[in-house]
Amino acid sequence: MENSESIPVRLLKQTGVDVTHCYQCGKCTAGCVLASEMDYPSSYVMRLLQTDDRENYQQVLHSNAIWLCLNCENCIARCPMEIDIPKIMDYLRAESLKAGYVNKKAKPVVAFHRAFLDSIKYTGRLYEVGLVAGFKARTFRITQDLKVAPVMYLKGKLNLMPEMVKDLGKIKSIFSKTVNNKNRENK
Amino acid sequence: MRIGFYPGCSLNGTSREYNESVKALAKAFDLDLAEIKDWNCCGATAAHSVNKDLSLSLPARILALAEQQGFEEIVVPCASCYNRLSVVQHELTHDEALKQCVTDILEIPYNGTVKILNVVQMIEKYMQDKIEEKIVHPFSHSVACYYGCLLVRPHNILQFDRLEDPQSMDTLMTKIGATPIDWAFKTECCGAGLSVSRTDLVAKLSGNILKDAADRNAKAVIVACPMCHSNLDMRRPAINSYLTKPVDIPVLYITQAIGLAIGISPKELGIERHFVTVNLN
Amino acid sequence: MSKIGVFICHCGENINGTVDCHKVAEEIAKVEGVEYALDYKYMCSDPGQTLIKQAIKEKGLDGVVVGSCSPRMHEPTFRRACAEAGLNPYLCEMANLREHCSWVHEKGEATTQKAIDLVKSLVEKVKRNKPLVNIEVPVTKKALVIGGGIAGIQASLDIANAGHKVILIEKDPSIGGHMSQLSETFPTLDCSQCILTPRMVEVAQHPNITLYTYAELEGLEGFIGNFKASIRLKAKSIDEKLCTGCGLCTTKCPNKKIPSEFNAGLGTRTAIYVPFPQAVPNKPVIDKEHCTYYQKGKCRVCEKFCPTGAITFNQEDRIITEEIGAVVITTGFNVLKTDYFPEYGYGKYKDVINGLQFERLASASGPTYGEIRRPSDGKIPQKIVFIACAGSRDPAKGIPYCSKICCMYTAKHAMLYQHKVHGGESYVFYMDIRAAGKNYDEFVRRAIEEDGVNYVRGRVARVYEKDGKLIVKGVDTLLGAKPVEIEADMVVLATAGIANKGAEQLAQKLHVSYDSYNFFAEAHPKLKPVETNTAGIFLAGACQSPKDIPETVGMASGAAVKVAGLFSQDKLVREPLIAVVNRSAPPIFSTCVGCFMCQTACPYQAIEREEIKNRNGEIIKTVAKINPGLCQGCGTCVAFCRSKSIDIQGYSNEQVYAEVMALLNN
Amino acid sequence: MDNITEFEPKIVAFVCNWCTYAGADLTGTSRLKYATNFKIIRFPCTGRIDYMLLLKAFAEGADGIIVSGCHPNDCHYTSGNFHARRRWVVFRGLLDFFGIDVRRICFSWVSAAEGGKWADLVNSTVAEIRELGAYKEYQKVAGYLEKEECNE
Repeated sequence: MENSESIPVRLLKQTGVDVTHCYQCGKCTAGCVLASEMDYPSSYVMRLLQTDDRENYQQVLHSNAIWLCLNCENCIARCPMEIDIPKIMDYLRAESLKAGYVNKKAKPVVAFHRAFLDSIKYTGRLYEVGLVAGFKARTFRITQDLKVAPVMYLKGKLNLMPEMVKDLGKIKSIFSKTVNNKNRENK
Repeated sequence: MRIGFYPGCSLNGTSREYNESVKALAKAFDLDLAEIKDWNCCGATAAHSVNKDLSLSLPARILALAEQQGFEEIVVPCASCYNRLSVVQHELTHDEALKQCVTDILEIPYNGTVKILNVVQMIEKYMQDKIEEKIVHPFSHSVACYYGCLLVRPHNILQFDRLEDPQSMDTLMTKIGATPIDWAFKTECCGAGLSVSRTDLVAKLSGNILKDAADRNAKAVIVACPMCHSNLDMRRPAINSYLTKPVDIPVLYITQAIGLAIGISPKELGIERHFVTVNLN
Repeated sequence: MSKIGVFICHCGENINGTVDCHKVAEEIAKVEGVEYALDYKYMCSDPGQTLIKQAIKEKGLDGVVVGSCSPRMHEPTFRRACAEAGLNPYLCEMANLREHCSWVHEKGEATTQKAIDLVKSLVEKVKRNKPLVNIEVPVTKKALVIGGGIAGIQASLDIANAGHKVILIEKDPSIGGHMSQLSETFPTLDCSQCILTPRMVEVAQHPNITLYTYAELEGLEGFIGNFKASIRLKAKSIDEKLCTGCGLCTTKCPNKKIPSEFNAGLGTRTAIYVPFPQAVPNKPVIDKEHCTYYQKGKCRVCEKFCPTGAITFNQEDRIITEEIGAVVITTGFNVLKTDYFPEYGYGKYKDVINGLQFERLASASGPTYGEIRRPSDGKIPQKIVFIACAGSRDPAKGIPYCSKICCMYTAKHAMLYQHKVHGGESYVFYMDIRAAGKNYDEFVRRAIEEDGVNYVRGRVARVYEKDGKLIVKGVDTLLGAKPVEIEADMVVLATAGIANKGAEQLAQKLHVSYDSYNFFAEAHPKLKPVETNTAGIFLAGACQSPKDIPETVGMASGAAVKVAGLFSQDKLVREPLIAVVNRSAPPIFSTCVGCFMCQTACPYQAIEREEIKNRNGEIIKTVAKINPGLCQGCGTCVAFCRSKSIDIQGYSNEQVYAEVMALLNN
Repeated sequence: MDNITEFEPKIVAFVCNWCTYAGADLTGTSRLKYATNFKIIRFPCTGRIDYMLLLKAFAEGADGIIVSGCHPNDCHYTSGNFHARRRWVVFRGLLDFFGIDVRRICFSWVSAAEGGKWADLVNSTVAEIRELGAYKEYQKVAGYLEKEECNE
């Protein structure tokens, strides 16, 4: 954030989405399935971003909302100004992570994403047992889904051994060139 | 003809019955689905929630592999994968620079020429005109076709069906003798990726969906997305504890419904893998 | 060898303060061809003008240059002076020594020198000026008004009352337009029909107005004061002379299930019908598309019952042509249908209606005789939701503009609902309340404060049906974007106002421009709101952009005055500063090669093709010809002409080249 | 000409009657000052301005030229300024070929309300042309024009 350009301008450059287009009709919020759960519903987030106020911006990065957003794209589907809110949300999540601003309530969500990506990183495919294990390890929710898992196993929905992508090196290199690449800004 | 098949992770795990039923259906309509060799995960919500480049590279690799292995068309049953792959293909076709930087990351050529089909499109393209003649047990139930978010949105990219109140699944259901109901939650999100991390929210969202379907006395919910299925099916205990009045309405994949209608055995379609037991008729 | 007179004005100290006017005069006197030069304190004053007149007479000047203020200020003054002294006014030019010299430069040599150069260059121009005569075109004092809504009615009456003939054509079987469909009107809540129908009758009875209903414009040619319009009179299948308008046929017609246009689809009509009881003319027409006889070849019930034998099935469309001097376009607008809104159910919910349909429900002449009842089951809605900006200000839906009237009529609707349904609950979802107008905002406040309408600031994302209720999912953006869900019995969409169907084709027939939404374009957004860029064709009402009744009526009267003004002259006199295609003796006739690039450049369709024939009537060549009635003198064609065959009077190539050269060679 | 005194370029402005000419009038009525070495020629519309005129001006010793009319969509004749703009785009390309520095011609929109803008435009142009120095090559152009004229 060292550069002097305004927050809306930076968002435009980084995501191609112009938040100044939002005229606060609220249609996105009205249609959002999780609006009532969010600390700042989508249209509110848009407003905070428009203000070009550092504090407001950090408020957004701190918010729970950006992690609750399901990217179901109801909002953009109905937005009269065709503002790609999910894209903004993606960007904000990444920024929130980088800045270490992740909202406490959102920790489990982040933990899940992390566990998910680890699983891919090491096997190339999603290894659900590993995923859940990793998730629990991160959140200490040892007991969660204890009832579900065995049934899943019985129903043959769980592989105890992970599937592997043969060319794992390639997957690892993808990761090292993206997530684990500090000097690459998200474009 | 030989068509590429990208199962995606969940179809090899939690949603293998979807995998089974797709294959069973393909067999019945002698459609040659060949799995893309050495495919990887598309990254799903997690990837694009955390890192843009990653969320582009993972699907791009899959598409590149498909090209390498000479597929012109690939079937992607998982709505989430379908959505990711389509979106990435669209973004890369419309941004040369991005395409370049992704191919650099991949180190394999990517042209973005592969045509991506979701399950409904596959059925529409290769099966629908043959369905009627194959029917042995008409699927004569009132059903709620649940499209979810990722099948129809973003519309400008997917260009699949209409945005609000889509019809394609309903049309297919009528072909197998079912009566699709007109309901309100066709494209409302089920909670998707929050399944594990925020089960409470998933219970609420999926609960509202099932409630509306039940209120309008649908006898089954038809889906085309493993995430929707696992949320509506596997999360049923949580859902029912959220709903005051529990619902026991089963959730079937569209491939299973059609499979049953044309006389494929429930076993072959993996019906018994569901948490919510399917006892129709 | 020309004899130019140069007159340098001091304009008090305005020019003389920084320019040595006397020196200018002296210097100019030395220029070849300048017969006489002097400077004077106030050239525009009477003594000043007298100086010029005398000089013209005594010295026999054949050109005049006045070095003074901007020609935009006094050119007419000095040209008149010249004319009075017997010199052709177009042989007088002005050098702008004030705005372009004395006022923008400091006192000094350079400034004076510039003044000299400016005057010199105009001297060189004037040497090449040609005497010009004003253009006179005759005027046919009869106006064509297209569209019989309130705008057309008002314009026709005003023109007719000014003593001129009017032809009013209306595509529907009756005049009245949208206003006749309205229940009550904001901000006074007086009954629309009560104030409109007397005007309709007046139109029908006015001796100066010829009314053609069920008629459409086929084509228009000619130019200001001299148009020729061809009009299609659609077959009504009845003999209007015999028909008494008893209406028996409309009661007997077996085909009763046709959705009524007048009731916006909420009521039905018969195949032979009068759109509404107060229709003008109050005589039926047969709608061929729905008439069983025209479709299936048998029925003729109406014919059987008609006491005067007025039914004439064999009637054909007729095309008539009329000579007219001016046109007023008053074709009005339309509103989006509810099926335009996927998120509100693709129009599949009967109880989601648009504003016009609500007007019909609220109107005493409507399908429910003024009671607010649900189209689906006739129940009185206890909870009603109004959604403003349905389509308007929605670029995603292709309508970025504000429809202007919705805020007001929505407030009116909510008010009417509260008045008619006691204890009913009404909600209005809005983005902004745009109530600019006399007593408008007060009106909206009244709806909120006195009638207890609940205004919620936010858009509605979707509407769906559940257990006979319409679930409206909205948001209150004033409560930190709090989702709001309302179980309504009825939803009214204030759908966007759009250009009327066929507007584009009509604009092309009339050669007037229109915007990207097919609304007709005014000549100037501020100073020429009722003119089009085609002389003699005027605009009024919602065909130019959505607007309310007072505005429409005002605009209609404005257009009428323009027409009356035009008709007040027997001949139109215009400055002759227009383009001409050169003509020369045979065998060349003209250097024009007939490429007609000019035609593509001309914004006024002023360039015609002229065939030059020899004695035996064989065509030798086709060349361009400027229609002096249409040409506005922009000169674009001159710059376009490859063979330099077109020139523009007053700014001819010869003149401007001379001007440039003189300006640079001092 | 001694090099102590600053070079005073000759600049001609080709303007339309309805917007820029009126704008320049406003500059006067608001008493804004600009350089004297600068003269305006009035046209009905920028659409009328044949670019041969510009070449003529250079041939006659102009060092710089301004062409200015109504803003897009404000043209008194609805589309004259658009024609002018298109013609300008084509003409630019030829300037090199004529050996005329593109910067010597300034194409602009000045409305009847923009007296201030006009003053700024003039002053900046004068400054720019001073930078560029006198236009010497015009004989070439003149030669070219002669040929043109006899072709006609």
